[in-house]
Amino acid sequence: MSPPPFRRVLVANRGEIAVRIARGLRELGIEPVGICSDPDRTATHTLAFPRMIAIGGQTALESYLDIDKVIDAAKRASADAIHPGYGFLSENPAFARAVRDAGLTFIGPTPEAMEILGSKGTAKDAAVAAGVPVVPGSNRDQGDDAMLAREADAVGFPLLIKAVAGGGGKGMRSVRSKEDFAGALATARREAKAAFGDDRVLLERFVHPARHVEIQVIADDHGDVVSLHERECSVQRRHQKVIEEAPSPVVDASLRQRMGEAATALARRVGYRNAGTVEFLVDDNLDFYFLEVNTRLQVEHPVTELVTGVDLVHLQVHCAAGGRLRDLLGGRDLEPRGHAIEVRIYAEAPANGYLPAAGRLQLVREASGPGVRVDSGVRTGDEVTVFYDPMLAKLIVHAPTRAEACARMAQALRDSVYLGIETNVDFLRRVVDDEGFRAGDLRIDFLDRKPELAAGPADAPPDLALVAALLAPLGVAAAPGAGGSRPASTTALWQSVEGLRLWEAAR
Amino acid sequence: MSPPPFRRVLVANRGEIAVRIARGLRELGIEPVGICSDPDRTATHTLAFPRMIAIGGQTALESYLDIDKVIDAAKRASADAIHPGYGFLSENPAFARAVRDAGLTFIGPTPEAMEILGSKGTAKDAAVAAGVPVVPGSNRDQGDDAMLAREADAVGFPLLIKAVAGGGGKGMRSVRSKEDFAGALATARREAKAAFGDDRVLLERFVHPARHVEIQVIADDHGDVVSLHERECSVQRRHQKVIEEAPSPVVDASLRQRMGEAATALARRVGYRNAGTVEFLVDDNLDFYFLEVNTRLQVEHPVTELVTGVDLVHLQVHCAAGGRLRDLLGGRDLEPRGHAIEVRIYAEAPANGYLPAAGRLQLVREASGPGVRVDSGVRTGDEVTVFYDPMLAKLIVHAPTRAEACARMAQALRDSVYLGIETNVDFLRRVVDDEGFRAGDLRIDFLDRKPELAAGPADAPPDLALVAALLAPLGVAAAPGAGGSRPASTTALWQSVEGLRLWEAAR
Amino acid sequence: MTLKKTFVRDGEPVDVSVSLDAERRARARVGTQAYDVEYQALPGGGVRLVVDGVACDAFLATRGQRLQVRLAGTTYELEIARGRGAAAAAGSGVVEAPMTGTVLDVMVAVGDAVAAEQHVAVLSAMKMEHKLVAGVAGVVREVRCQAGDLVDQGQVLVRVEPTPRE
Amino acid sequence: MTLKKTFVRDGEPVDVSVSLDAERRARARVGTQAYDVEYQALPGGGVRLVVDGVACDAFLATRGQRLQVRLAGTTYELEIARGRGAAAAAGSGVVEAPMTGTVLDVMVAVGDAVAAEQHVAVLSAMKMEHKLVAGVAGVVREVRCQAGDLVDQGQVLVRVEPTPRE
Repeated sequence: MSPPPFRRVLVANRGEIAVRIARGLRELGIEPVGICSDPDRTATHTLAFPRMIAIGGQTALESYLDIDKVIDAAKRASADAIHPGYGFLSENPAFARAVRDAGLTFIGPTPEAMEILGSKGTAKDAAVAAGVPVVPGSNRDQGDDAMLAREADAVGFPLLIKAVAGGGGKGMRSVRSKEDFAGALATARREAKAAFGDDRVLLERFVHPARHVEIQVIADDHGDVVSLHERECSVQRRHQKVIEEAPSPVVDASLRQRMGEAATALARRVGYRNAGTVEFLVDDNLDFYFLEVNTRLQVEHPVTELVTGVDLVHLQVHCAAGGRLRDLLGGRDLEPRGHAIEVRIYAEAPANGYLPAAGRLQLVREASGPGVRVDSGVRTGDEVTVFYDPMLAKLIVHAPTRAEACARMAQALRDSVYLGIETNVDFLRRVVDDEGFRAGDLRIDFLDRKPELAAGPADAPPDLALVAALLAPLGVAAAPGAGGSRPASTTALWQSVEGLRLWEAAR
Repeated sequence: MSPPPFRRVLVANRGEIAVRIARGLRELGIEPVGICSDPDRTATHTLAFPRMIAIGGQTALESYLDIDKVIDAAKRASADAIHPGYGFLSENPAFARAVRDAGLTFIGPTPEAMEILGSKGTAKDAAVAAGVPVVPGSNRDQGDDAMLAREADAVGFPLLIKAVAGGGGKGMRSVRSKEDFAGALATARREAKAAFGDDRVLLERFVHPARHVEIQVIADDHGDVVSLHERECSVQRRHQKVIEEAPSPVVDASLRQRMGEAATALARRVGYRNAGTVEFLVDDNLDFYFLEVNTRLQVEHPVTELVTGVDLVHLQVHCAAGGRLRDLLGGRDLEPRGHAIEVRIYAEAPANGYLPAAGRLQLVREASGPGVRVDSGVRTGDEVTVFYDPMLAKLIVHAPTRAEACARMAQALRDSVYLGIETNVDFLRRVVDDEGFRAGDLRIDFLDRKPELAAGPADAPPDLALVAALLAPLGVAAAPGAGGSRPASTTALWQSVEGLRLWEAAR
Repeated sequence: MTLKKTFVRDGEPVDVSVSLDAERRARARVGTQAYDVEYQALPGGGVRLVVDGVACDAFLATRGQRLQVRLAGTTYELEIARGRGAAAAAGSGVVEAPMTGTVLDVMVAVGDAVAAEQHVAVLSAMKMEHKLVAGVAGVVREVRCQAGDLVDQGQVLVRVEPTPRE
Repeated sequence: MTLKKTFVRDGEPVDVSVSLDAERRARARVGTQAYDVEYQALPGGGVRLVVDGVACDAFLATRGQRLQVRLAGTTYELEIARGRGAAAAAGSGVVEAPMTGTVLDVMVAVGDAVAAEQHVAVLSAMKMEHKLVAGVAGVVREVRCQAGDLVDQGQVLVRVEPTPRE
């Protein structure tokens, strides 16, 4: 094997993606260096690194979003490069520039390309220039709400308000009619300001019904861009993806090629480098419209890895070090093989408007088995705080066919245990078991149209659940270190369950 | 999805393969039923089944090898079919016939094909008739040792003595010269008798140096046979595979096609059904010679699954239920993609002639991560007994290239913890890190020629290992159920480490 | 040894008792139903239950004042009866912070009449806005927060006195 | 609090002490070397050690009379010094059953002279035959088994009195 492209790389992130990138770096012979905020000092991701830099701070703004602290950590660790992961500073051109100015390599696109694509307005202009179809709309926000209201009339209702700097559904609002516009605009601006420090928005025709289909691209520093095909991400709640899959149930070879060509044309147009994702809406005529570009590794990148056989983190690192795609991928068959599905396991209450949950994970047991991958950022005993995104782990399956992948996912969700706080695990299983989902009949309003999936069944707990509640603490006896033997008395075990007195000895 | 091909299937096995088959069945909507011997009543595989039949007995002969008990269990469970796994009764035609006679489906080949292929003599005849090249040798043992000694002279030394009913290296001996023949023959007969109840042997020219390369085939009940390509299994100790991979570092598309055609021709010749493996020796001219057919799922089947994208257990079940390969695999690209490596984690002492070890697994932590699969049959606290095979788990990796797969495997082995008994984990890592292994320069005497890999370094434990021995029991505090907090006193924890008093409080 | 507990199910108290009467065997009673259960501790916590020869795995945790039981791949929340006639007080007029966050806005003042499900405050947490509603129709009697306050999960923000039902 | 233990390394006793002098920090001494170590319990057992800013994970178990420590992906067997001058008795004349199994053959009788590494018995276990050898050259003083015996792991099968070294 060729020598490692870097000696030491700082991973400027937390949670599952920090763990996943650390693994990828170690496999390349590169020493990964991690960072952590104060609440994260013993977080699960810290265990993935042989070297951690505690950067302090509680909130994201005080820690993972603090450019100076991150650059300083990289210098203290003598890192050669920084991998930003997703979220946090990953799409911040000022950060990419600061990394470059510090003499380090940013594992991602150039700040120039990020600037063009990071603003939805200039991104759309670039798409038009590259001949990529776009959604009609208005993308000139000068902070004048009255002017925007007039533009809204021109675009027509229903429409979407989106944060210019946005992503992940933050600062995004759909508006059904003119009366709701002003209120929705104010909320969107407030959320955008809080999340991105930039309250500018754009307006877009609400293409409906539509699917969210995106193309993964990878570009080297020598002008070569390769499409790694589509992911279908139509199952969304609150404008955030919950379930992603590859290939899309509706994308055939011809559409795959056209969308891939559009995505790579746009990437070439802006001089894109490294991994990126071009998002499209696909309507029921299978016409596609450019949405935006995510200039980073996506949460959902594993489904692409599983069906194409590439390792995106490895590719990112090699490309950042000047590697050529024709050496890295030359001669490889990259056509999608089999079917992969990812679900995002969140600490949240689907029945309560997907309200995020916080608290202590008292018991975590991950699914496993052939074709099952868990990219996890938590373990038993972890405290889920309000400071960061409530995603706990990603559960990903790969199987020969979509039907088998659905069955495998349903089984893996049954096998998954995340207790102590509310999670969406059972909700995800209801979705995966849903007839419409099994049929691949997906649109971005899929979950809105099936509120019963979030609500869940009103079934009272069966008798056995009540019996289990009394017997389950006996299982603590089998914990590692306890010797696996049955306890002489179960009293202590019962009392150990978080201070609740559950039983009384019979007289 | 079509209705499940069976309602309930008995898995007549234990350990990792019982777990793996149970998962595959559940994904097909089939209820798996397990069996267990007396020492296995709380074994890890029992947890993979919603329904267990305790069949009693201690030794394999009294339990998993007892045809009547297994058939009886299947009837008690109202199973429709039996999956035999590997080992035990899987290649026993009398068992396959008994299953059929009981009105159940045997998930595997017909007893007739098993009989032809199960005896190395008739298997070789069938290979010759199918136009498949074979190793020169003598395959007519009537129990007359003196006659065999004369045949040995005719075959020439070095030669191999193999149990006619054999497999897995049991009852196999290599003989370098005439003087050693009688002793080796007696040992081989004794082992063959003990392992298979049949002490007949055959003699074969010792093709040397050679690689062990095998072809996975799958056949339906309608005459269709498909090759799923080769696995390279040259890294062997005591004639048993330790590391397997796909594709083979030396098999190119042309050789792959010729070996695949030879394997499927033989399968067709004997009316083969279901999954099977045709083993070949490949010499340094890349000529190949038929060795034997394994009429069952192989231990090493996962590497084929990872590079071809099929699920062999699913295919076995569908084929046993009369499914057609053209429906199951039609139109699918089955060419090997990426590279997969499997290592077998054994309870054994490589430095001591790979002597099997028994005892309690005090701590098990499995490797995980993208491209890492663990097919495991053990967990923390399990007792590894002398009654069964000492394989604990299989660690399998899949990566875009062989070099990346090696790096991933080395990392995964570092991450694997199996403590309390001696295992081959560090030995496997030394092999995977070996220059010759990395170069793919493999022959079946690979390990014999590198005894330093089994011996291991003579390094004394570094200072930090001694410090770790004093500090590691503090980790017990983080066990689930213990609340994850630091204990007020570490005394109890130290004393809990298996009764050893490790420390004294300072005066 | 017998374990006993009273749960609340569908608003009714249910008495559950489990007698551990032999090696890994238990006799369970739920209301008037009786079950023979075998049980086995699972590695890493939890218990395997076998009823009529069929096994399923159960895991337990607490969530606030309730229990979470994951049984055969589904999680149930169990309410524990507290004292006599425990199952009361649903549809409360107390508006609590569902999670730690910052109050963005309070839309009501003391004395205001509110309808059930009416928005009374907006909380910002985890970078999203969450609208908090009154659980019952009634009159606002207390407002314990103002915009900008950082509030803890479970902290009472607004108290509504329910309109008496006719 | 100070943890202390004497190990045997390369035949020499090594004193190890670890003083837990602050929150998750320890001062370790191995022979004459001193180390500052941070430590953190790992989920599921084991401990993470940080020395000079670099972390590695360690896991501990016992194997017979020894300790197994897995450190940074390599397992070491540690010998614990027992009493004064503990490190003795290597290359023993005691032939023990390395695992539970059946004795197939005993090739020596009391009074036989044997060379080091000479086969003295054959054990069948896990369906394989294992040849047992004398650890030292000497004279057989005891044979405690015969063909057909089921023997336990660690059971003494043959005792050889070593030839005194010149």
